[in-house]
Amino acid sequence: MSNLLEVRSLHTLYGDSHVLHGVSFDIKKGQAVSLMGRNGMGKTTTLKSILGVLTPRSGQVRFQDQDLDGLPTWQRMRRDIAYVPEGRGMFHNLSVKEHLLMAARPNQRREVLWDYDRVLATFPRLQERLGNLGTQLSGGEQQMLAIGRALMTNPDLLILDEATEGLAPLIRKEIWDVIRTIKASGVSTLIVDKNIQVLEKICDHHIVLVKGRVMFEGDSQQLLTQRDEVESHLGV
Amino acid sequence: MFTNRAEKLFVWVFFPLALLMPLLLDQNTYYVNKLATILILSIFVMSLDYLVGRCGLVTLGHALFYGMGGYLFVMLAPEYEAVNFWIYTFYVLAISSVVALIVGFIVLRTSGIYMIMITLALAQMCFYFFSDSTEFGGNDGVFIYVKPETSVFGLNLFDLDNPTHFYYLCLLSLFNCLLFFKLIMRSKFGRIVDAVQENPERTTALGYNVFHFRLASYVIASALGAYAGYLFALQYGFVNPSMLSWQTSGTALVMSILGGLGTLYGAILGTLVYEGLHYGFEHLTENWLLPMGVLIILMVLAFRHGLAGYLESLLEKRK
Amino acid sequence: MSDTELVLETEALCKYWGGLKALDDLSLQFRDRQLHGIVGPNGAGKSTLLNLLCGTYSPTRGRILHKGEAIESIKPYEFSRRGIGRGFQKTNIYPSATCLENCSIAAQRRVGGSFNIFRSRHSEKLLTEMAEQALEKVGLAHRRDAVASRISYGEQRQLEIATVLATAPCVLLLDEPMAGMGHEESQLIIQLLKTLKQDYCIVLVEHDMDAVFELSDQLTVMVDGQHLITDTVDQVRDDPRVKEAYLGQGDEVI
Amino acid sequence: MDITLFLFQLMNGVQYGLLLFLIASGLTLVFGVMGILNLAHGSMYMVGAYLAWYFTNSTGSFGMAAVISAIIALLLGILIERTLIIRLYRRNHLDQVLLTIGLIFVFNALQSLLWGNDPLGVAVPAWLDGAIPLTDMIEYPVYRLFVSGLCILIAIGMYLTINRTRLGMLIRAGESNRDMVECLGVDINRLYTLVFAAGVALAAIAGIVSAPMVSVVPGMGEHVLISCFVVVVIGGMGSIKGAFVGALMVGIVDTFSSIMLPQISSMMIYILMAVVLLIRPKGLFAN
Amino acid sequence: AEPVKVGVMLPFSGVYAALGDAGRNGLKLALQQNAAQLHGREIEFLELDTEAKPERAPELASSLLDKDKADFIIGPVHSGVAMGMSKVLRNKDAIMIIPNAGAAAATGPLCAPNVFRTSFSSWQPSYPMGKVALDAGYKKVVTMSWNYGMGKESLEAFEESFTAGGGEIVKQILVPFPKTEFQPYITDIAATAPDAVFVFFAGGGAVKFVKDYNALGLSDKIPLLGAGFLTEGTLEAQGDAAEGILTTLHYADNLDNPANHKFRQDYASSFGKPADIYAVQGYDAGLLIAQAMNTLGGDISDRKALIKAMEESTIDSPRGKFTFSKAHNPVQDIYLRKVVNGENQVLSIAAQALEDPARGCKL
Ligand SMILES: Nc1ncnc2c1ncn2[C@@H]1O[C@H](COP(=O)(O)OP(=O)(O)OP(=O)(O)O)[C@@H](O)[C@H]1O
Ligand SMILES: Nc1ncnc2c1ncn2[C@@H]1O[C@H](COP(=O)(O)OP(=O)(O)OP(=O)(O)O)[C@@H](O)[C@H]1O
Ligand SMILES: [Mg+2]
Ligand SMILES: [Mg+2]
Repeated sequence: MSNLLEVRSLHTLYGDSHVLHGVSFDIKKGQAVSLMGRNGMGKTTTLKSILGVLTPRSGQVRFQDQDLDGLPTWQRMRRDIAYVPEGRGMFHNLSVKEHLLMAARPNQRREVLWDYDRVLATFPRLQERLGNLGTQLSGGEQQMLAIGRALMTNPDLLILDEATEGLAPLIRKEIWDVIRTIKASGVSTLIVDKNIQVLEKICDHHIVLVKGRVMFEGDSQQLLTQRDEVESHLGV
Repeated sequence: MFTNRAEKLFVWVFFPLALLMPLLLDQNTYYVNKLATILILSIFVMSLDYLVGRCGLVTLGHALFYGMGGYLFVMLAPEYEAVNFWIYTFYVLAISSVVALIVGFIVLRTSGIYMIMITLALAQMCFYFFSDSTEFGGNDGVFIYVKPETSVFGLNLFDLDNPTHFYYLCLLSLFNCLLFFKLIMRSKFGRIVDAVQENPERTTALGYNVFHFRLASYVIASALGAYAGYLFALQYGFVNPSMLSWQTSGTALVMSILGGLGTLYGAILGTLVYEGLHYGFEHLTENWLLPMGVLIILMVLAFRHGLAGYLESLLEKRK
Repeated sequence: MSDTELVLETEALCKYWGGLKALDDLSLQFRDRQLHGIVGPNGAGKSTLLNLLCGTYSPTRGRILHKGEAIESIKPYEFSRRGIGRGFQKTNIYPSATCLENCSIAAQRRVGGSFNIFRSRHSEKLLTEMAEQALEKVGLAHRRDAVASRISYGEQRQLEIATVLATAPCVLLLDEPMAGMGHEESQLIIQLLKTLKQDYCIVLVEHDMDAVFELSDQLTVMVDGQHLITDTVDQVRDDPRVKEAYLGQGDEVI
Repeated sequence: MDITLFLFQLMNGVQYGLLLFLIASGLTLVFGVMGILNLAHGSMYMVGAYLAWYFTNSTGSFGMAAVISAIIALLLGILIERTLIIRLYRRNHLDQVLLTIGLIFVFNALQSLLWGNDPLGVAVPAWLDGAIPLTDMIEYPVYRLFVSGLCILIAIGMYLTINRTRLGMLIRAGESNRDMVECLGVDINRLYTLVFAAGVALAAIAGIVSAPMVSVVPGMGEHVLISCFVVVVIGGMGSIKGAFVGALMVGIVDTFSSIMLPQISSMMIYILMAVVLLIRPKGLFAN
Repeated sequence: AEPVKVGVMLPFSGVYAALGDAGRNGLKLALQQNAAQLHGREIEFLELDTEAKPERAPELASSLLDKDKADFIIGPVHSGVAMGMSKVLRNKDAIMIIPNAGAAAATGPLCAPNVFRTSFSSWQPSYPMGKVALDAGYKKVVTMSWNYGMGKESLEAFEESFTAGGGEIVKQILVPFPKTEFQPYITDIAATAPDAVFVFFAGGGAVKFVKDYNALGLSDKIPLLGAGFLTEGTLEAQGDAAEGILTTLHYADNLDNPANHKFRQDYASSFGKPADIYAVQGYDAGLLIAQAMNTLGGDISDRKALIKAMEESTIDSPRGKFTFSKAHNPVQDIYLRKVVNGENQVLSIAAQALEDPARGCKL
C-alpha cells in the first residue's frame, strides 16, 4: 500500500509560541487514521498545517506523491481533500441546501460518488431543514451539515476535527457508520476525536500527540498492547 | 494612568511641546490659531474615537453634535452681549447630552452599518434643517459678533479674542478630555464598555444591560463632540451648516482610524498628521489631493493599527 | 427526591420558529441543589429550552416561573441578575481579554459599581479574588493571565464555566460544557459539577452519556421539541422509548 | 394632482429609482454581498462617465465608447483589488474606509489632471435620440426608457446570479467565512477579485449610461455615494431584491416629496431610511 | 521694492473647481498684461484651495492675512466661503476682492471699506430680466433655483421687477442644493403651463437642468429665461439643448468692444479654451489692482489712499466700462443674451449702469 499522505517534521508557530515540534506520520490509501491528544496538544494545528491554513515554519506535506508545500489551501483541497473543521464553519447567510450545493464537485477523476441526494439520504434530519440558514440549526444538525458538505466534494481524504462533538449517541453512531462506509468505499480518513474506544475499532492506525510531538504511532494491535501508556498521554 | 509605553512617550512629548508652541511661534496669530483648530479637532476626533474604537459604535453622524455645539451658542446667546463662557459651556454640554440621550435612544437600536446609516440620516436631516433655515443664516452661515468672557468669581482667566489665550484654553480642554477618557477606560465602567464592545451577547448573559452602557457612552462622546464644535464656533465667530455635513463626520473618522482606533491619544496623532499633511501638500501643489490620497493609501497598508500602532511597534522593536 | 425547594419551573412552554415547533408544551420543574440533566437527539430543542430559561429567546407561549414569579417577559439581562447564569453551546468568551479579566467582568456584576467612572477597575481586591476563585474551581488557575483566544478549545470551555460561576448564580444553565473536552478535563468538570450541585440548581444539557448518568439527579429526555420522560437516571436508562429515540441499542460501534 | 400628472410623476419616480438601482448595483455587490466598505464607489461612477465622454469624443461612437470604458473599468477593478483591497480582508473593516477615501482623493486628482474641471456633456447616441410624445406638453426621451430597460435587465441578472447560481452561493459564503470557502477547494481570492471588478464595472457602467443624461462634472461621484448606501441599507445588506425595492422606494418618495412636500424634500430620503430602520433594524429584506 | 502679495482663495478641487480655475486665469492674465502699470513691482501669488468648504474659510483667510501678510486677497466663488472670509478680513489691512460670490450681504450689511467686488451682486443679473419678460408679453412665470442664498436672492430680484410691472409668479420652486434630479419639477412646470420659466442655476446643475428641460420636450413650448450663469461655461456640455435660451448677465461672449476682443483672444491663446464670465471677473480683479497701483505709483502702503484709488477707478473691462458703487459693488450694464450656435450673443442692453441697491450697507 502506498502512502496517500506523508507529513514530515512539521514545525508550526503562532507568533512566538512554538506549537508543533516536528510532527511526522503517514496515511496509506484507504486507511482510517486517528489523531488523539489532550486539549491544546496541537491536533487542530496539525490539521491546519497540512491544509495550508497555517503556514508551518518547516516540514513537508506530500499528498498522492505530490508536494503540497507552498500551495494555497484551495489547491490542496482540489486534490480531493475535504475538511470538517472544529466549530463546524457554517455560513450564516446560506441555507442548508445551499451549503450542500455550493460545495458540490466531482473528484479529480471526475467521479461523483456523493451527490445531493445521497447526502440527504445519509442525514435525513437535514432533509427537513433545507430552507433554514446554517446558523439556525441545532448543534448536531450543524455537524451533520458540515460532514455532508465535505462529502459533496467527493474527497479521497476526509479530515474530521472533532466531528462527533455534540452529537447524540444515536447520531454519533450514524456518523461512525458513515465513516465506515466512506472507508469501505476507499476514501481515507483522518479523524480527530477523543473517543478512544470507538477509534480503536474504526481506525487502522493511531497517532497520539503530546505537546506538539508524536508520542505514539501504531496500529490498533499496538494500541491495545500499549493501552496504558496511551491513556496516560490522553489523560484518561 | 498612561501605562502603555508609546502612549506615555506621546503624552510626554506632545503636551510640553504644545505648551511651548505659542512661544516658539512667536505668537504668530495664524499659526497659533491653526494649532488651536487642530486641538479642537483633536477633541472632536477623540470623542469619536472613544465611540468607534472603544465602544464599537461606528457613527457617521458625529458632526451632528459638532455642529450643534456651534448652533446652540448662536441660538442661545444674545447677539450683542458678552455672555459667560463657563455657563454656556454648561448649557452646551447639558443640552447636547439631552439631545444625545434622545438620539442615542433611536440609533442604538440598530448596529453596524445600519447604525452608521441612521446616524448619518439624522445628521443630514439636521444639516438640511440649518441649511434651509432662514433665521440661522441658511447655507451661508451666521456670525457670532461678541465672544463670551471667561470670568469665574470675577477672575478673568482667558481672553477669547486673544489667539494665544484661546489656544491655551483649547490645550487645557484637550488634556482634560484625554484624562477624562483615560479615567473612564481605567474604571469599572470602562471594563464593561470593553466587554460590551468585544462580546455584547456574553455581556448581556452576564446580566448587564448593554443598551445602558452604550447609551451612557454615546452621551459622553456626543457632549464632548458638541463642546469641540462650540470651541470651533467661538474661534473665528463663524458657524456654517457645513460643520454638520457628513464630510465632517467622515474626515473625523478618517483621522481617528489613521491615528489608531480606540487608542484615544491616537486621535491627536491622527488629527495632527492628517492636518499636517493637508497643510503641507496644499502649500506644495494645487493637486494636493494626489499625494495626500497616495500617502493615505500607503499608510493604511503599512500600519496595521494606525499611527499609534506603528509607534508602539517601533518601541517594541527597540526594547 | 423532591425534598428541595423548587427554583425554576416551566409551564406549557412553547417556542415555534415559523412552522417548526422547536419546543412544544413543555412543563418541567427544576429544584435547588439538584442537577437536572436534559438529553435528546440533535434538534430536540434542548438549547432552545436553555435559551428560553435565560431570556435569550422569548417564548411563543407558556410561562417560566422563578421562585414562583413569572419571568418570561422580563429583559434578558435581568435573568442573570436573578441568579440565572448560563454557559453557551458555542464557546462565548471575551477572546482578547485574559482569563482573569473574563471572570472579573462577570464578578463585577455582583460586586456592582459598573457605572462608576472614577473607580479603577483593578483596585478592588474582592473582585479579583472572586474571579480567581472561579478560575480555581474549573482548574484554570494556571492560565490566569493567558489571553483567552490563545488557550485551547477545551480550556476555553472551562473558562466559559468559570465566567458563569463568577456571577455567583443560583441556577446554572450549562449547554454541553464537556463538548470538545479531553477526558481529564471532562473528569474535572464532572467533579466540579458534583460539588457545585450541592449548592446550586444546575440544568445540564449534554451528550456525554457517562457524565449525564453519573451526575443527574433527575433526567429529562426530549424528542422533537416534546417531553418524553422525566425520571431518575435508572428509570430513564431502561425506558425502551429512550433507547429507540436517543441512545440506540447497545454499544456505539456495532 | 390629477391622474395623468400623478402617473407622470410615478413614471419619473420609477425611472429615477431604476437609475439609482443601477448606480447602487455595484455597491450592492461589493458592499452588500461581499462586505467590503468601498467608499470609492462613487469615484468609479465618475470614472465611467469621464471615460464615456473621452472615448465618445475620440471614437465618435457612444456604443464603442461604452464597451471600451466598461472594459477599462473592469481592469481597473482587478488592479485595485489585487494591489490594495486584498491586503485588508483580514483587517478591521474600518481600514477599508481609510483606504477607499484615499482612493477618492486619487481619483479626484486624476480626473482634474486628465480631464480638467469644466462641466462636460455627452450627446445621446443618434439611434436612441428620439422622444415619445405623451401629451401635447410632455414627451419622454427614448434614451431614458432604454436606460430603464437596462436597469431592469441588470437587476434580474444580478438577482439570479447571486441567489440562484453556485457562483452566487460561493460569493455569499465568502462574505461569511473566507477560510471555510477556501477549504472547500475554491480559489476565493480570484473569485473575490472578479466580483470586486464586476462591482467596479457596474458602477462605471452606471456612469457611462448616465453620461448623456447628466453633466459630467468633478465631484459627481460623491453626490451619488450617499444615495447608493441609502439604497443598499434600506433594502437590507446582501439582498439584491432589497436594493431593487429600496431604490424604487427612494426614487418614488423623492419624486413625490419634491412636489408635495418641498419644505422637507431635502431630508426625505433620510427620513425614509430612518423610518425603515426603526421598523426593521436590518433593512427590508435582510435575512 | 518688495513684491505685492496677492492671495488667491478659490476652489481648485471639487464641484466649483472650474470656476476657480477660470477666475485665477483671468486674474493672472490681467496682471501680466498690465505689468507696466505696477511701476516695477513684482506680483507674488499665494494660492489656496478653498475646496468650497465654508468652515475652512476663516482659517485660510487668516493664513493669507496673518501669516503671509497679503496685500490683496482675491476670493472666493462660494457665498458661504465669502461669509467666512469676510468675518476675518473685514476692516483689516488687506484688500479683499470678491471675483464671483454674489451674496447680497457681502456688499450689503457686511460691506466694509476694504472689501470690493468685481463681479456682481446676486440682484444685478436677475433684476433686469423681469422687464425683459414683461416686454416679451409673459404674464405668468414659474421661477426655480436651488434652495440657497444666491439662488433665492436671484429669484427675489427677478420677482421684484417682474411683479412691479404687473407680472405674476405662479409658482416658486426651490430645489434642495445640490440635487440635480429635476425631472419631477419640470413635469410639474409642464402641468402648470406658465408663459415662461425663470431659473437660476450654474455649473453642472445648469447643464443638467437645460438637458432635462429639453429632453422632456419643453424647450420649444415654454421659453426658458435665466440669470446668465445658466449658459456660462456650460454651453459645450449642454450642446443643442441650450439653443434659444434667453439670459441676462453683465457679460456676453461677442460684446463688441476692443477690450473684449483683446481679452478673448489672449485668454484663448494662453489657456487653450474660450473665456467665460468667471474669467472676466477674475481679469477685472487684476485690472482693479493694476489700475489702483498705477494711480498710486506703485506704492500701496497707505491703505486709505489705496481704497480711495480703487473706489475711484473706472475699469475698462471686457464687459464694458464700469465703476464702483459706494458699497464697492460694480455699477455695470446688464446685457440680454440669447444662445445661438453655442454662443451667448448679445441682443440688447437690458439695463444701463445698473447699481445694486446695497440694502443695509452703511458706507
Ligand atoms: N490563534 C492562536 N494563537 C496563539 N496560540 C494558539 C492559537 N490557536 C491555538 N493556539 C495554541 O496552540 C496550542 C495547540 O492548539 P490546538 O488548537 O492545535 O490544540 P488541539 O489539540 O486541537 O486542542 P483541542 O482538543 O482543545 O481542540 C494550544 O496550546 C493553544 O493555546
Ligand atoms: N433561530 C432559529 N431559527 C429557526 N430555527 C431554529 C432557530 N434556532 C433553532 N432552530 C431549530 O430549532 C430546533 C431545535 O434546536 P436546538 O438548538 O434547541 O436543538 P438542540 O436540542 O439543542 O440540539 P443539539 O443537541 O444538536 O444542540 C432545531 O431543529 C433548529 O433547527
Ligand atoms: Mg482542536
Ligand atoms: Mg444544542
